[in-house]
Amino acid sequence: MINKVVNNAQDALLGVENGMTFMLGGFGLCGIPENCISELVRLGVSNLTCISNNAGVDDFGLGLLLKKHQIKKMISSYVGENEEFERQMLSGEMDVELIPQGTLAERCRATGAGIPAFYTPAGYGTEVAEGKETREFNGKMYVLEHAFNPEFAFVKAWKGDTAGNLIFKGTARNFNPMMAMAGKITVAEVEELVEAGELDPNQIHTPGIFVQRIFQGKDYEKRIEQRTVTPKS
Amino acid sequence: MINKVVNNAQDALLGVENGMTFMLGGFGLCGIPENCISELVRLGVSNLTCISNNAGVDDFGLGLLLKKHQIKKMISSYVGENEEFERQMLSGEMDVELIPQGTLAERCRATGAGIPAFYTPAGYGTEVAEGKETREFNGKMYVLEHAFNPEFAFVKAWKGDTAGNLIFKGTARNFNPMMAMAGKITVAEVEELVEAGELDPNQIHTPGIFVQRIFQGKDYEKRIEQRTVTPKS
Amino acid sequence: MALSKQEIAQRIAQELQDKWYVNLGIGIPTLVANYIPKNIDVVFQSENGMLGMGPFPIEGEEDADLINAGKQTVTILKGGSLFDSAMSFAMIRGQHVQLTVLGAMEVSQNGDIANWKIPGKMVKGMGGAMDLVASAENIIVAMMHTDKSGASKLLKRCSLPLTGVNCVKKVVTNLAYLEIKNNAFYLIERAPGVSVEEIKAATEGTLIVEGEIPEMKF
Amino acid sequence: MALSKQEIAQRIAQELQDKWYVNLGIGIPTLVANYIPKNIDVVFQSENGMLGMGPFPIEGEEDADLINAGKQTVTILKGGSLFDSAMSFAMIRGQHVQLTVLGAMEVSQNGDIANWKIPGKMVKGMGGAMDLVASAENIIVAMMHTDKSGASKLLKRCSLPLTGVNCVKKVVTNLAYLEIKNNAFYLIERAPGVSVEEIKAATEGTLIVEGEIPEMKF
Repeated sequence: MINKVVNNAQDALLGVENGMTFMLGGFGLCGIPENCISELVRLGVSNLTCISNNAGVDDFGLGLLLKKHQIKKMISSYVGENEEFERQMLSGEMDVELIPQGTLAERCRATGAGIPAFYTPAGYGTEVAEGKETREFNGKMYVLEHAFNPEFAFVKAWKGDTAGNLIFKGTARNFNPMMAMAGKITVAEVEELVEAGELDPNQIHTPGIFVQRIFQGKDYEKRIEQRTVTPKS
Repeated sequence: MINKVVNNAQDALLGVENGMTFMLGGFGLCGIPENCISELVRLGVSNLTCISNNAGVDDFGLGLLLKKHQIKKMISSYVGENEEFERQMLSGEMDVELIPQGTLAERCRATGAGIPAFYTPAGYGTEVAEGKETREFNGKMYVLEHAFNPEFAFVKAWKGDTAGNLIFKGTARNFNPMMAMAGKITVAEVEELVEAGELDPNQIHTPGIFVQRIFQGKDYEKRIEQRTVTPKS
Repeated sequence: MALSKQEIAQRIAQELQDKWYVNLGIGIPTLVANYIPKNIDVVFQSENGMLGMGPFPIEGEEDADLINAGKQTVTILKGGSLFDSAMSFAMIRGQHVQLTVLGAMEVSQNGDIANWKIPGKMVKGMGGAMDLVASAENIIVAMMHTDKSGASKLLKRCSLPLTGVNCVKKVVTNLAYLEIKNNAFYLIERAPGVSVEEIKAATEGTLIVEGEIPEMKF
Repeated sequence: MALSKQEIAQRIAQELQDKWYVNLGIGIPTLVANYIPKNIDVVFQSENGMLGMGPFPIEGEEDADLINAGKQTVTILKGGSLFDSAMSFAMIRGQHVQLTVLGAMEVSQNGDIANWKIPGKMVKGMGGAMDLVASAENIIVAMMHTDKSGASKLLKRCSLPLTGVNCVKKVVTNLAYLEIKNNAFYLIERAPGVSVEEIKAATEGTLIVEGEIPEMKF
């Protein structure tokens, strides 16, 4: 079986350059590629276009890249919870393209699946559809949306094997599987890296064919954004 | 949790009528809804349009419906291995629409996913694309393909729970998950029906939301079409 | 008296039907889960990838890998399932979710809704709202009838950038339960003690009042 | 002497490169798996939903739920994975599979291929072939150079309904290894003992012969 293992985040990000377009998995701070983000900060690459559902918080996740002004453009569905983001956006320092969450997910999948474009009802009649082709199917209006073209995709999985197969946990799955399909080079960081054959082939969420580089992540913080609990009774 | 269990195939197929359009899971004879097919034969409904990757063999799978002349039209990607099929097709008794396998899979998914149409490169320049819109994206030509509109989808899973969640086994998964998404009424027959909560929510292939009726199948033959083996050494 | 946010949620909960899959937005809609009528089974979908969303975890059992669309730690019920975002929006876009409840800044009498952007001021993004309103067959908006300055949020035309067009069918506010059809708001129920006149005064869009308007019952 | 089917497969196997994912069609292409060069890792994709397809199962261990695209019982190797048909063709369409090897009834000098239908006679269907040829960056056709009557299958234009257009780059027949470019078949290698003249005679399409044409080596 083809071995995709690299030593660490540094090796996994070889070839990353200024001005590139990246996809980064995660919803809020859940399932984000913490190690890859740290390495991007360390590398100091700039003028990046980042496709990610959210933009982190001020001092964690993509917020770390924002603080260092490494991001030229964000493509997201929701960017609240981040003051520095709002400041850079309103001041025009950073370009922001907001797109519906389902459209974002489907565009990521389309990218990986060789579908150049598809029709979706989301955003019809709104500014999201401005300048886009619209079309009626069965009496309902739809908007034509296109695939992306990212150089790298950075995803975070729970378990992975040396062949690049990935299993996600809980709602940390979110955008990671589609983004894994979409990267020209897909880098997967995992909480637990095992030998090929240790994962049940029937339970793999992302087949290894989509992953070019995989490494054992470290020091996961897995910060909780909104800790809501039921008091012990 | 919403309970989707019905007693048997008879109850599961309530509402099936002449002239309807069905999707039926399976690749070759692998992962076909044996119990549902038997019940369709027993009901004797006719003038059916069946969307299924293959058409069974002469005496098993969809071949059983063919033999009784219940099928008016087949929509498939590959229909070899079936003499009665070939006879009905060449004689004009049955209408056949052949479409590329990947297009078939994606059209099933689109149906369930609320995507009315998408572009695919498959079939461009061939008779499959005749009468269809074609379009260039990034220097390559694509064909516009549409969602289906089936009344029922019949799928076969390995395990299922009372909430309609499904897990498939091996390559018996094939078209079943997308077809499960696509049926106005989706009927799932399973080899093993368990209580809601017994399946790991992280390992479910088809979430129960897509399944309207589920039942414990019986008398599975699971016939092997091409038994190829390595002799014991 | 005008309804509290809890009471708005409670009134909306009466609309739930047995065997429905339901997506609840952030804010008042989230509270609807607290008032599910007895004897019906509904399943909550969270668009970040979960069916069968349960209550907040017992203190100390929070899992960073199990959150809802509001980024709150939650639990998953027996029979629930986890999936990716493409699958989640396949459910939504494919109309497998029977009801969407969400908040709004403005609703217009033709069913348009605005809830994601105030130009020059606030741009948090639409999240999944545009997919939800463009797809759902059944949308209930939960909102205050007026803004803090007293201006109506039920309008002839929305002034803010739209989230979706011709999609909202029902609105439950602190003052009333209204249905949208024929390019008008039809007053169906009043909040207890709130008069038709008060509702008229608070509604900029065309308000249709046919016959006696009953008070809500809880 | 003309190559046997096994030798055609063996020659094609020399084209495999380390770390490639490969889809093998039914017939001669399937045999390629028997000749993988030492010291390279390739993974076979079966479009019905498997990566890491292994050899036929030991007698008595056949599993009806584990077949390949030719409906044959197979095994899955360690590190393989199972998935649905939409995911499988996402891999193919998205060009994650580096090489497709398939059979053909006809190939033309502009890279068109026909392999799914003989009007009025045989219509088995295209299966996954149209997706494969429309998507793959690298397609090798494995075929006999002529049909049973001796008529060439390497043509100026295909006469049968097409499977794909301008897609085939390499052809390995029982007589030769050819590349398709500039609207012609370029002769690259001869089968051992087969002369350029014999190949010319068996090729209806434009055949380009540049310099000395070496014999294949095994």
